[in-house]
Amino acid sequence: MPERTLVQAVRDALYEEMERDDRVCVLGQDVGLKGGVFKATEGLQQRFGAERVMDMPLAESSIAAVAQGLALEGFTPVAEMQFADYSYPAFNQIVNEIAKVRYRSNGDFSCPLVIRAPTGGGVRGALYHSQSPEAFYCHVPGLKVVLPSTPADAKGLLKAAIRDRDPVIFLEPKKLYRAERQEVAQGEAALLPLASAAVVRQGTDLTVVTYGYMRAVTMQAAAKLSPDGIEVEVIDLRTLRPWDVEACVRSIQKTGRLAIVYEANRTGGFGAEVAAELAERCFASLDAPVSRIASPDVPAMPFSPALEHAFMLNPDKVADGLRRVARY
Amino acid sequence: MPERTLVQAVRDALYEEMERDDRVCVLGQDVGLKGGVFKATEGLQQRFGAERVMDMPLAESSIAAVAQGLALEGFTPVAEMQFADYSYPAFNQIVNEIAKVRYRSNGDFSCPLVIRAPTGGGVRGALYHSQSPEAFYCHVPGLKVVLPSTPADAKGLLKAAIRDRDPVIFLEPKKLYRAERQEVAQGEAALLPLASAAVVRQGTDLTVVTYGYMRAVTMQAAAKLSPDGIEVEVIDLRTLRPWDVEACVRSIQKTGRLAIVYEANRTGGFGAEVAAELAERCFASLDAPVSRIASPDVPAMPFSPALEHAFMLNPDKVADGLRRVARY
Amino acid sequence: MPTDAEGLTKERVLEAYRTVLQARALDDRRFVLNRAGKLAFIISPRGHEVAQVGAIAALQPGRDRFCLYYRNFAAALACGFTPEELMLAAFARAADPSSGGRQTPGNFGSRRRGVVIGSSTVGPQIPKAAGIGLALQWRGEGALCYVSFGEGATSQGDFHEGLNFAAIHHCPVIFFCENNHWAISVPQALQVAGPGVAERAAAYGIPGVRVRGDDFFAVHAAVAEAAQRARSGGGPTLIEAEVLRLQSHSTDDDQRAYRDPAELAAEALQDPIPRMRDALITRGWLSPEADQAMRDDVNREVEKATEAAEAAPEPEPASLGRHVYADA
Amino acid sequence: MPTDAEGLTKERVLEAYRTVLQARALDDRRFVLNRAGKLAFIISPRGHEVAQVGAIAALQPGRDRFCLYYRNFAAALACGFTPEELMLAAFARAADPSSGGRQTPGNFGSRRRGVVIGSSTVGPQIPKAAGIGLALQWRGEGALCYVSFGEGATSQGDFHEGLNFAAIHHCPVIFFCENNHWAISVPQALQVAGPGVAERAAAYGIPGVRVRGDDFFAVHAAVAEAAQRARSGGGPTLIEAEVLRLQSHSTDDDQRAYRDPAELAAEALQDPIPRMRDALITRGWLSPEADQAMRDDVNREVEKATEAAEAAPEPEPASLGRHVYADA
Ligand SMILES: Cc1ncc(C[n+]2csc(CCOP(=O)(O)OP(=O)(O)O)c2C)c(N)n1
Ligand SMILES: Cc1ncc(C[n+]2csc(CCOP(=O)(O)OP(=O)(O)O)c2C)c(N)n1
Ligand SMILES: [Mg+2]
Ligand SMILES: [Mg+2]
Repeated sequence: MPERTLVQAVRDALYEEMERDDRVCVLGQDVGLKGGVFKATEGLQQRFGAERVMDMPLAESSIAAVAQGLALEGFTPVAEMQFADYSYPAFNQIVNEIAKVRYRSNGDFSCPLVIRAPTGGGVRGALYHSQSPEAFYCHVPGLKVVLPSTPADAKGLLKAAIRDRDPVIFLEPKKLYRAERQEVAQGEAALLPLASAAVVRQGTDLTVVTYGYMRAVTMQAAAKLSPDGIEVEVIDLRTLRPWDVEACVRSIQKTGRLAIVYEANRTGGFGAEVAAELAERCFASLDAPVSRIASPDVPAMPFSPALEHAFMLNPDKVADGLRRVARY
Repeated sequence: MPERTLVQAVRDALYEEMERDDRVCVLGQDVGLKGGVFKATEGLQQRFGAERVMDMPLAESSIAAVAQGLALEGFTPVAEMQFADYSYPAFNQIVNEIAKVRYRSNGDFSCPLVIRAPTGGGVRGALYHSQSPEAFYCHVPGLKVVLPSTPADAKGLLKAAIRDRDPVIFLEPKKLYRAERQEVAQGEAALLPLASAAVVRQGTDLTVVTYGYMRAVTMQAAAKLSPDGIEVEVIDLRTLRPWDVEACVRSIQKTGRLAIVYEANRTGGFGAEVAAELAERCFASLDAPVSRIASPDVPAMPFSPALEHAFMLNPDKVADGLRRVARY
Repeated sequence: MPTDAEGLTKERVLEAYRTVLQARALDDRRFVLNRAGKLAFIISPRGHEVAQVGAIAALQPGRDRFCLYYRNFAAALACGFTPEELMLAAFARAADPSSGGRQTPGNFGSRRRGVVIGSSTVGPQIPKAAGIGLALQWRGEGALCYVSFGEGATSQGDFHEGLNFAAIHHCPVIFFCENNHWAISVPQALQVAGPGVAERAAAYGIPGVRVRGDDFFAVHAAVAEAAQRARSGGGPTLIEAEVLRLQSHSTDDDQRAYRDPAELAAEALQDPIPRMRDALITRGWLSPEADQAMRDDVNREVEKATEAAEAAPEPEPASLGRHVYADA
Repeated sequence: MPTDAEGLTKERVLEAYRTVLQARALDDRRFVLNRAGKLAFIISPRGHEVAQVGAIAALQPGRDRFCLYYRNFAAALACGFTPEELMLAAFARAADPSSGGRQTPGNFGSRRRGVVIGSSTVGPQIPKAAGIGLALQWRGEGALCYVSFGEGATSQGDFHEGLNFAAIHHCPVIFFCENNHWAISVPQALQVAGPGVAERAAAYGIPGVRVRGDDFFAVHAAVAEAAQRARSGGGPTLIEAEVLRLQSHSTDDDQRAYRDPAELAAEALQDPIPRMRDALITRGWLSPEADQAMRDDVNREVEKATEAAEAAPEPEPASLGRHVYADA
């Protein structure tokens, strides 16, 4: 199996799905010859032409709307928002239109499409290239939301998202685009089901539910706790809507403790949903309060490295938080 | 004191603040001669003229943007979105621009304004005149979010929002616009501070945190439980961001049980934040899991009365949910 | 396959006239039902009927796509909706083909007829139609997408984004603006800067046409010409049909509160239906007797439609949660 | 108070030329620092400098308002920012007057200079400027708001909404489009339907002017005329300055990947700075020696600015949470 970075895996998924099904098409700003600002669509236009890989005007609402129109006609568009922070001009199209097509037509129409966007911080992108807006989309019935953290997951889940019969918001942690290489399967073997979490570290003392870039941070934090005799079980949700509640419940029944680690602003973040749901479901199993470890309620990470560092979670901060839960 | 409905109280607050301070102005679709589709701005244009009460083009992004421009120049605009469901075209202006003005300028600029919008369902408004989008705005650092439930609260909090130094999203439950009349104070006596919850029913057995139209529903549900010897304490948050955590903690320390009742879609709703925060803070006091009683994860309430009824919480559904918490 | 260039036969014109009469009869009936407390909410096409039917008569329901807006009751009939179907929507019955009673009446959708389900939101259908147009262009079968909206909708950013995209890619789209000079209470002067809607086409390098909306033949000719252009790869056209809103915006509105009584009185005399009737009589295609017979026939049809719709079952409450996502 | 009609004195033109040189020298230095690994990310104004300075020179910093965009380094200098201040931003230092190191350099803001803090988001400043224009109109002191953006930004709905609003209300706004024919990798043909940006003004009934952006005097004259119109109640103007992007979009981009090498080579010979210098020499306002002296002086200034900025302190990590809301 070839070794791939996360962004290469995204590109491979697009390539394979476009080869497999000629209804699949890609549209977005700079997705053509340039291959996207992160190279996620590199070479696709050369291979599939300027129609199936279409450079769009600088207008996110119309990117979402055109994708919607294509989906309504039986194509399977994969639209790129250049940064998740820039998906907001398309918010009305996504929330009022795309998400509600099936429901409002009582099932007569559907709108299967994928909207991809790089998400999160840590790359000195400052306030407008670092946001983690998944909570907005996770609150919208009719949407699915995926946020992978490894090359293999990104590929398998993007392929599944493209084949899904409903609209999927597919958020890619830009900090991880080139962070690691991994062997990634090809073709059908790469497929992964949506809505299935992965237990990525076994542990007995504390469950951590996390996703995206925070998976790697949590894994490092967990390694720091091991010498203290604290064994952390880490669950990577991978799909946020719908999310794999059962996998989390099983783990908590074993560990009796839960922390949620997420990169978005703490208040109203998706971690609140996870915490609320699992605290209710696992009340009898919990030996300590469910703790959320998240970014501060500051618009996003500033450009200054000093401030970016102050904003972002890192293995030390997470380890401190986890230790508190373990020792409660 | 004059008796006022909630929508009259909103109008009075606008009138008084415009009289008090000639920088206060109103803008939105149909806010002029028509006085707004719910009559919240009735008579204002006749009194203050077509500049200070400006009918805007049908373009929510520009409504938010123009309000922002006015605020940056020292005016205090109160912009109306005709329905909260129609605030999404302005989402980028609100989230990326308005909310972040102060932060991104390191305090050199600020953007004090109010965006008012009728919210929630129960008036046969169907999918696009019934949504409860408060969770979106509650997740945004830099915004404040207010959601009153009585005429006096609406007036007092709207006056405070207009005087606040930061941008405030002010959501008005349209189901309550004419639901009751209440004596409402005038002038300075009407003012209420933001971020302060109200304990609107004393109880010993169970705390309910709620807001908006669900306050009335919860009060009726509480009355149903009283004969069974279950005394519910009801807290109306009134301001959702920042919210009054301490008032809730005090109550839970007394009752040992907590339910959150909210009208929005359950998953990712603001109730998740309340549940997560209070479950963590009150872990040692809680005798039962924190329960969320919310609307189903369906886009919004359909037009059909049968489906609207199936969607919406009512005193019976809430009472059932509360009974389960009380009896846990 | 019939082409638009074929021209109008007497039969097709009389059929169109009958559709206009149907729309009016349905409207009259809906107002009666509204006053009787049986229908909650009405948006009337009164004054727009001739323009709507004239436009659709130049197109090919079943082959083309139609993105309609909430005032398009006459257009919907012209697309093949039956009076009974529209009454099923008015009563929010399960058999409403557009949404099974989920949306307010006026959000038309029927996959088999090519009528693309809309929402109540003003504007988003415009760039969506551009996307549909792109898909039709790709398919290369000469079909086109027709999208209609009021002049208020032209203020939305989505109007601009839709026209820009469609013009860049020469999408086969007809942008049909029904300019009744009012958006609820906001007059054109406060809505549309510049000379008018048709003139905006030049900004995108596409043809813009203004036509009297009460002249069936003129509307038909303009749309037929645009259709021929679209089908033959000539790209989109923007048509502005000048019409009158002979009713208040909706039953929630009373335009006497903001409009000049003399103007209202003058407009009431300019109903387009008598004008169309007179034109047909002048051509010798219709006699007063045949007109009356047709009206009687239409009235009976509407009566039967009303009875059938009123007697039809409501949606099952248990169906509330269906079609949020694809069935498993 | 000076008016624009006063015309250009030799002194003012030489000052403007010096500003152009400053911008270029700063840019050169930033690229050196970037290659040395000291600066993370650069957006270059190269090719736009003369247009930017020509425009601002026709206006009144301190009296007028300026909504700039990320490529406006020369414009910012013309508004009164010093090279040291811009270097403080480049190094993300605490003393960066725009944002204290919070935003990427290129988001200029300074309340006392009337430079309104922007964001990295493309487009939202356009309707915001309309709102600022409205406020200035209300104040009635003859000030205006200048807003700049690339041709890519004209695709956003916000462009349309801003021009429509400003035109309806005759707001004193100058919409200044720096058309370099590329938005990252998307060429004008895929971005701007129709003949060009200037022609879009007619859609709003306002003047639209196209001007060569390498002709200082032409740009100045166009902006001065627009300013006079704005100050005297004549409403907004849309100006399209044709410029070249002599660098890749940013240091994250390499335009050789998507642009024709011959075209790039040809453009490299059309640097507007030599053209301005030659024009000044032709007028007898500048000698080659004076030019060299000025360049040496500017280089020394930039060197000192760089040293001072590099040595300046970073923001305090503890300041991360400040200015999300007003200080208590
Ligand atoms: C985005 C959005 N904003 C506001 C509304 C409320 N609204 C419904 S219809 C309407 C006026 C539309 O006027 P116009 O486009 O001219 O169409 P007309 O009703 O005159 O046919 C408004 C403001 C809405 N439905 N959607
Ligand atoms: C809303 C939004 N979408 C996308 C981007 C990413 N982006 C930054 S600059 C740019 C191109 C802008 O081109 P143009 O407006 O022509 O200005 P230029 O850079 O050529 O001066 C893009 C796509 C953004 N910043 N904001
Ligand atoms: Mg209208
Ligand atoms: Mg450009």
